[in-house]
Amino acid sequence: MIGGLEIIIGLPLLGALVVLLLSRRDTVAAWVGVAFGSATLAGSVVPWAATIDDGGGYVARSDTAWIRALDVRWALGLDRLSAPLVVLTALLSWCCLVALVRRAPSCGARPGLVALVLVLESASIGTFAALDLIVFFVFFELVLIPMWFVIADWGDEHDPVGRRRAATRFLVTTVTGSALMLVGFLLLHARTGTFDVTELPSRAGQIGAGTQVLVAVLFLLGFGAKVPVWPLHFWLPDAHSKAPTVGSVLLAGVLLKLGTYGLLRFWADVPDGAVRVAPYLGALGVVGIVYGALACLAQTDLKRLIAYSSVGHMGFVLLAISTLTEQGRLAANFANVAHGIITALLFFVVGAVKDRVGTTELAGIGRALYARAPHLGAAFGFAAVASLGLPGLAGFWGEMLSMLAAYSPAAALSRSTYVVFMVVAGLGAVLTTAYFVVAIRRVCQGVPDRDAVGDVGRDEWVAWSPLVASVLALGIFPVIMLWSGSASALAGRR
Amino acid sequence: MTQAVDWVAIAPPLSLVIAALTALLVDAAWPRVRVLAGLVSLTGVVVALGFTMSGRNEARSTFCFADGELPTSCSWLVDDVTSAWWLIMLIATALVVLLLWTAAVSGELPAGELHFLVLASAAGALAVAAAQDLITLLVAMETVSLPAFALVGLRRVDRRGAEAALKFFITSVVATALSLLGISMVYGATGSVAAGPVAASIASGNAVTPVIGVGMVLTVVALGFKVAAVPFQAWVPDTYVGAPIPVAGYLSVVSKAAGLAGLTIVLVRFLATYVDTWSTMVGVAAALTMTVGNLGALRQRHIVRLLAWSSVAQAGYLLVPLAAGGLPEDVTALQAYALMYAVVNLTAFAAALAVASWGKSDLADCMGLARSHPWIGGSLAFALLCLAGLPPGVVGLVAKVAIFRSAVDGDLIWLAVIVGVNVAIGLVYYLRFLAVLVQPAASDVAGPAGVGAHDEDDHWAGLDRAVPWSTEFVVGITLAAAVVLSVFPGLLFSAIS
Amino acid sequence: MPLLFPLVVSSALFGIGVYVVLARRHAVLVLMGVELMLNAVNLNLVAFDAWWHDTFDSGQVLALFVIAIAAAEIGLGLAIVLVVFRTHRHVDVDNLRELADRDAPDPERVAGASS
Amino acid sequence: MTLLVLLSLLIAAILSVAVGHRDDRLPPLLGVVGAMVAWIGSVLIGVQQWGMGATAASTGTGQVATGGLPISVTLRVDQLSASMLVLATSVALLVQVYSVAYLRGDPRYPSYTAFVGVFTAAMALVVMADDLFVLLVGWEVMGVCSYVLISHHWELEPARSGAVKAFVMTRLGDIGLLFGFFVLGKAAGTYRISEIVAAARGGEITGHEATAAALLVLCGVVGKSAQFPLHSWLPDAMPGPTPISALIHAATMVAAGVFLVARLLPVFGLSDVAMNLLAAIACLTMVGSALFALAADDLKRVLAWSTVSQLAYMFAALSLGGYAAGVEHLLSHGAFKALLFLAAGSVIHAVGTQRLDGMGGLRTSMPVTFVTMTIGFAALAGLPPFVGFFSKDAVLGVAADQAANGSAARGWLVLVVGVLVAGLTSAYATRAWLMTFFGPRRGHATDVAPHESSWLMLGPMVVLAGLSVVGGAAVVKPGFLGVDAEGAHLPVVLVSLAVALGGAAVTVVQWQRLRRADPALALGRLRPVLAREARYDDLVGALVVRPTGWAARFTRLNEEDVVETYVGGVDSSGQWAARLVRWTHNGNAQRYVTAVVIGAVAVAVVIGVVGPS
Amino acid sequence: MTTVEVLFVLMGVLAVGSALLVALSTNLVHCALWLVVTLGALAGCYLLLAAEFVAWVQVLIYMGAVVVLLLFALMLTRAPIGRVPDLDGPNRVVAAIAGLATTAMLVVSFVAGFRGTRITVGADDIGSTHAVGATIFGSWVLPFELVSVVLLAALVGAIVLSRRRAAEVAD
Repeated sequence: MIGGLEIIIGLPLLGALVVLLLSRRDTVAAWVGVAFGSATLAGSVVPWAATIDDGGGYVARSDTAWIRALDVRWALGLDRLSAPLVVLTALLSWCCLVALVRRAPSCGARPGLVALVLVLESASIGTFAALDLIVFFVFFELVLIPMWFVIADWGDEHDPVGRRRAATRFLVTTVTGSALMLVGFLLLHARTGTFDVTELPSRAGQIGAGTQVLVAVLFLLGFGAKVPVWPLHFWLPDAHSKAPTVGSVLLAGVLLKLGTYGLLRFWADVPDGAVRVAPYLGALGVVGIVYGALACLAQTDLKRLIAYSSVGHMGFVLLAISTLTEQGRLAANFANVAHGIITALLFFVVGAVKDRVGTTELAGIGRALYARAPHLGAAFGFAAVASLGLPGLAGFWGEMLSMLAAYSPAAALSRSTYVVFMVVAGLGAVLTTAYFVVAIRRVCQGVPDRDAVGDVGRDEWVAWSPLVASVLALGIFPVIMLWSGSASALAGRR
Repeated sequence: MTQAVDWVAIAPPLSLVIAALTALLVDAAWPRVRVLAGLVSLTGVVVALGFTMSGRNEARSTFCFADGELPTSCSWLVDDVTSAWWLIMLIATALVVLLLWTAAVSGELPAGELHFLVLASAAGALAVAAAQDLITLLVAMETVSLPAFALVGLRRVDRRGAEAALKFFITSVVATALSLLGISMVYGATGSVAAGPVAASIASGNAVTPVIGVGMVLTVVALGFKVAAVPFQAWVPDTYVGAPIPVAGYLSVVSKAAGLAGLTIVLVRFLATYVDTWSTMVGVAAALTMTVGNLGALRQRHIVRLLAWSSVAQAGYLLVPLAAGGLPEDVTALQAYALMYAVVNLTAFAAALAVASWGKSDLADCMGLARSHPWIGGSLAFALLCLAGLPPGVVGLVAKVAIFRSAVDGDLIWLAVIVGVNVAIGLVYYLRFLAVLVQPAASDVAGPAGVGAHDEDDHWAGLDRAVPWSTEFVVGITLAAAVVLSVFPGLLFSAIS
Repeated sequence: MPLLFPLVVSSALFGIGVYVVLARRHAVLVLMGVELMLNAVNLNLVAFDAWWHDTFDSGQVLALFVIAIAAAEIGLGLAIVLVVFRTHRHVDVDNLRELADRDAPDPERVAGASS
Repeated sequence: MTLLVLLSLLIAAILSVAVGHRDDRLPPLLGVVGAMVAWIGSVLIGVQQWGMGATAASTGTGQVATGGLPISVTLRVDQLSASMLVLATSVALLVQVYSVAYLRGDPRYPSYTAFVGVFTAAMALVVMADDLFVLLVGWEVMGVCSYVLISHHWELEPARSGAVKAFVMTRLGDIGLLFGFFVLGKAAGTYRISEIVAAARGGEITGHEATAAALLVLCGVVGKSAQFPLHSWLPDAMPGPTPISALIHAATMVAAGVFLVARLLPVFGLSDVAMNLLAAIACLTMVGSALFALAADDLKRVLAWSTVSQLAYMFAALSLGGYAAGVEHLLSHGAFKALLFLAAGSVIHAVGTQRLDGMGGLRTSMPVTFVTMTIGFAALAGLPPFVGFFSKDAVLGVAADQAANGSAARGWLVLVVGVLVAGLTSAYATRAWLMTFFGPRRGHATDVAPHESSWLMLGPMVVLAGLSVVGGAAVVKPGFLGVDAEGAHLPVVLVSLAVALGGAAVTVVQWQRLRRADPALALGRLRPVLAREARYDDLVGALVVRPTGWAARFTRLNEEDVVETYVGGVDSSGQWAARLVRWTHNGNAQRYVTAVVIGAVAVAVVIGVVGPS
Repeated sequence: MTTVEVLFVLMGVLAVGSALLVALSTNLVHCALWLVVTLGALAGCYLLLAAEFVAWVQVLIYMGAVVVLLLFALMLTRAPIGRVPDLDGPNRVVAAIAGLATTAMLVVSFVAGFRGTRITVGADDIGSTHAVGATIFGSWVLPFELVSVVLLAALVGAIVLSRRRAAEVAD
């Protein structure tokens, strides 16, 4: 059975194959990639629109037996939780593909990278669309190898050993986590007898409290390694700073979301366990917010700075998830999308800076980007301001709603604890402001101390403008994701 | 009271034995037509495979002995589990025969004896999977081992082959001796060597303790040795490196499968009552095996040695379903994993053979292999991914899922977690290998794309003798199988059940 | 006769066999050690057979098979020893180290070097 | 109409950025036209609200789901917002016109005028919002616009650091504001301001909740309106272009804080704690900033501190429930402070420095500036008949009322401090006036003789001066803003006027005594302390900024050393374990056999001892 | 103690004693000869346990064939006839511990399991050639056939390993 989602998942894969076949013809391959990316993006909007029309259930479902012996079904479908993330994935992949058309990667051949981006896109969409735990797991793992190649073979051209180490570290950490996650999935299956995502929440009653806690912890560790939750973040800065631009974009914009999406989706299956573990997740999230902000404040490398800022932003998402309320779920989902777009834009801009000056070290970039490349500086300023959560831009709603959710967490959770979390998160937001304005001051402002560099090219504008537009659109019209039905749809999960 | 023989039940091993003898005789009769022996043995394997497939779905037992007082017990039982093992073993044997093809045809190795030994050993492996009493089991194990000793040492002029054969031989016979001691103790404690009576004796509490416990442990030594479980793994790297590569592949798959089949029989059919005890024992062994295997592989540079250590680690994973209690679902998981492992591991060994045919053995020699020889290098890369259990090697992933599921369903969460950590450790070296395979040559980094390809050809120039067609064929069909199974992992399970 | 008599003898023989296998360097001596171990097993089997009055004579039959297998092992083993002697000019078991796992790996070389 | 105001400004801003680079003349034109349209719209709204007696009108029905209470995207215009709107757009229009001359030839004009437009629109959004979060959007957009505009001259270090300081400090307060909104929403069951106010009036919000909400909102207000303890960013924001200072100080940004308290006064009214705190903050800020103004040696800084001080008056009035007085003073202050800044800009434009010791004797060379600024200073000092006199009087009147009957302590505090600061105000106003326009030309400033500015700059000043003169009549008009203004309290008026005159007189005397040198020298050893603003920045630096820096450096070290060490440790321990495994496989077959035997025996012993029995 | 028991103890002591000499002798050929003694003593034990057929097979195959093979092997590997000082590897201590541990474990478990158990020998003709032959071909056909495969494989293996091929001869 070939449903709409199979097409959306299959198109990029097919594209990857075609690109590889065309690999002798560099530019053609890149254009073919864009074509497939565009088709996928267009296709991804359809189910998203359908989720809005639909009553809140799953759309574009397909369900066939896949591995009978393991009770695994090839089940796909999207709901209001996953559909926006699919669109996000398609959008960011499209931007990456467009960005590759005119600018070849600094090392490694272009067609390979284009193909890998397409594979990553396909796998990520598959992860979001999977309605069977094992199918989810397969797609979840499918993301890894392409990303490993992206970092290890197309990464920082000055440091082949370091980029491979960073890639392997990323992979090993995530795989360890995903193995734990798999154990959690299998425990769920052992107790409920199904891998069906749509069925599981209603069967939570069949799981004993102790198992629920265990599963919740396993999910916390498993997805936490991916998100990454605070003490498990050690792989992130390296991976980002060694990855090529498109790698960073997809890593931050899509891959991290797999973790938060997983927590959002699957903690609902073990409500009693989640209640026990949630305060710890909230605490880790809040620690991540402050820790990430502090790490950024003293950071001297722009890419690492953005990487650490992701730790902080993901902290907000985690805080929202840990409230276990519909409000929190909505907030987390919004923050997911917003962070994806904004951080992607930041990485694109920093990548552009790196293309021009050859480094992301603050000292190497020099000052006064506003003077040396006004549009580039302005783009960085815009992305930074969006990232620090300015109301009217996308980042605000996620952060605000997260804190709002923390203000009234689920009844079973200690409200005073969460109010403390909220306050600390708020202080973290102030620190976030601080490090971004300090970074702007350091990079964009000041007296030009070296030559002007090429400003943003037309191709770059083409790649970035959807992101800028999305940041504005989501900021000014948050109803795109926060319409009155979106909350009730998420409520349907439980 | 002569035993009735059900010829259908013993047809597959029998056809192997007949093919083995025929190959020997044919080669003796027409020594110049070396290809004959290979054809004969391949035919034998295919016939055996045919018998196996046609005999599925119905359990047959034969060589039964009844004595009125005791319940009837049989030495030979062919059920679904046995058929599945046979399937795995026969497929692997066919692949090994193909891998040995060129060596036999070129006269590098004596064709008739070579095929005779392989098939004799494989017949033993089949017998292990069907054996229902300890005597048959032990003799069958020896049928697997003895020809294997000879196979390992077959390259007689090779110092390393001789050394490997001696090491393999000594460790193996000591393990066999320990196993025999264990069998004697089980016999002493229960008064029987057949599955039914032994199990009944243990279940009724009549078995003499602690003799039965010690006997149980010692009995599985030879099986653990075949599986390469810690602490019986030490021979593996040395032997694999010294043996002809197809033989190493044989040892890592067929011989290991025989060990697992025997282990399953001993634990499930004989010692079911002690499941709590041996499940912990096997669980600890599994954890140690995969850890030691992965650590051993972590810093390897020699291709075959790396594969050897990796096969030790894989043995650890393979033990997990047994640790989970060896229930029918667990055995299914075990066999699914074993089938996957058989296919992709032989891909890897076939690729190693191809590389070795260029006179290379070091990881560094494989630099850029996936680019210069996409067929071999790509297959090897895919096989490594399957072994690592990462998509696109979905079949490996699904097999690992089955393993994990066994552990979780058997309430061995700790073991599942250890497996998870080990999968991650394993990644490190699989990926290192993978990275070497796909690494562009230095010139490719510097120059524009497309120019590098020529330089790589130079890189391999002079050593680029054609890979034997049989090796390429094996690579091809195993890769195809792995890819198909990756898309339809359900086939993996339907193949064995 | 107490069953323990043969069992203790076999235990002692097995232990001695173990010692011989582990301590003796000469491959042929190692094979002798293996023979000792197998014979110890046989004694066990025969003793248990006598004790159980086994209708199927499992113990004795197995003992016979063990003897046969031992002969086969010795035959093949000696052939291997001869091959080793032919290639190494000695048969000291603990002195066969060519296959030892000792090549010092250098990950950098694997990862970074061009050929 | 409400949308017209917002959209005209935003569209002008977008166009300015988009096409402004094509032609130098476009951005100024766009800025002025946008502001003009917005102003016309505002005036129409104002006419509807005041003149035609229209009731408050809401527009917009959009809702944003939050999973809890929805956010309503609703605008609502009442008399207060209409007044604020007119004030904001008027000042913005004047500033846009003024900037045409002031920033002529500036390459960053497009973005400058765009941000001024967005800034104004954000303020308009704040005053028109009927939902807390919509208000917050405007509130924070203002913050970022002020950040950008303050750092307009980003090649200058003070501009950069002033902008950072302004943004971070206000944002710190804003977090409190955000939490305050959470509390309010939860307490009232809605985020709509009109409904919250109704709920507060109807007693549906408990005192407890009101206190929490009010205190948290106060954080934001204190940050935005530069009250103690978040007051120090405003003077440091002075490196921004002077028209921006006018905009920030007169009609937007800092006014938003006062506006918000006025809006939510019913909520504040439920909490004595909040009101007391507000009064205390106001009084402390009032005195402190007046003193700092007295000693500051930078003209714009004097004006900045005067803003802080005047805002404190407004808060003082609000803390006594004096809604009308507070708003009146806000409006009148808007007029004269805009005037003062624009005039100061004119001066600075002429002499090329902001420092008082670079000015002097300018009354002859810049007559129009001199006259208008004199009016401004007079209004600031609260001298009749200028607008400042009336509004300040209203504030003191409320205080006197409350002192007489009502919250006596709070009333007396505000009254005494207010009167005292009236004297200080007139003293520093006089000082600045004298130092700018009288005496000899000081310093080493430009060789070029100062000259009067262009009429593009003078025009707005004249308009504002006119307003400052006649505005008094408007603000005391009964029924203004729908509240009955109180009649003047003659004794209070007389006393405060006397004190003000006294302050001015003392200053003049000192000026003469010191031979036309800085009268602040008379403060003696107090002067350096005040000039350094009581070392508040050093205190904040020691208590907040530096510890944060340490924490950040510590975090980074932790990442680079500790975390890296542990991760690397896992790495290398794996490598060592691998070495160990390899070492045990040394090729000695007997060792392998030993492992087999000992392993088997050991397991057998274990099983034999503990095993199946 | 019956005569049988006394004889068995003697045989056992002989077997163990000569086995010890196999383990400790420094002369390779002596080792082989002591092994013969051990095997012979064991054959005696089998007889005493009424395993007649096993005993004769032991004598024929072990003492007759295996030991001869071993001696041939010693000659072919040009083993020194006299004393060899370094016949034991450095592993001796560990080996001794392992051997003792094995014995101890076995003895302990046997004693714990079979203390006081007695064998009654000679009541039936269990160990006779006829009886054993009947059971082998009645009940154990399958392993018997498998053993034939093993033996054949060993034979072929031994031949293929030992045969010198033309190429090697040419070397």
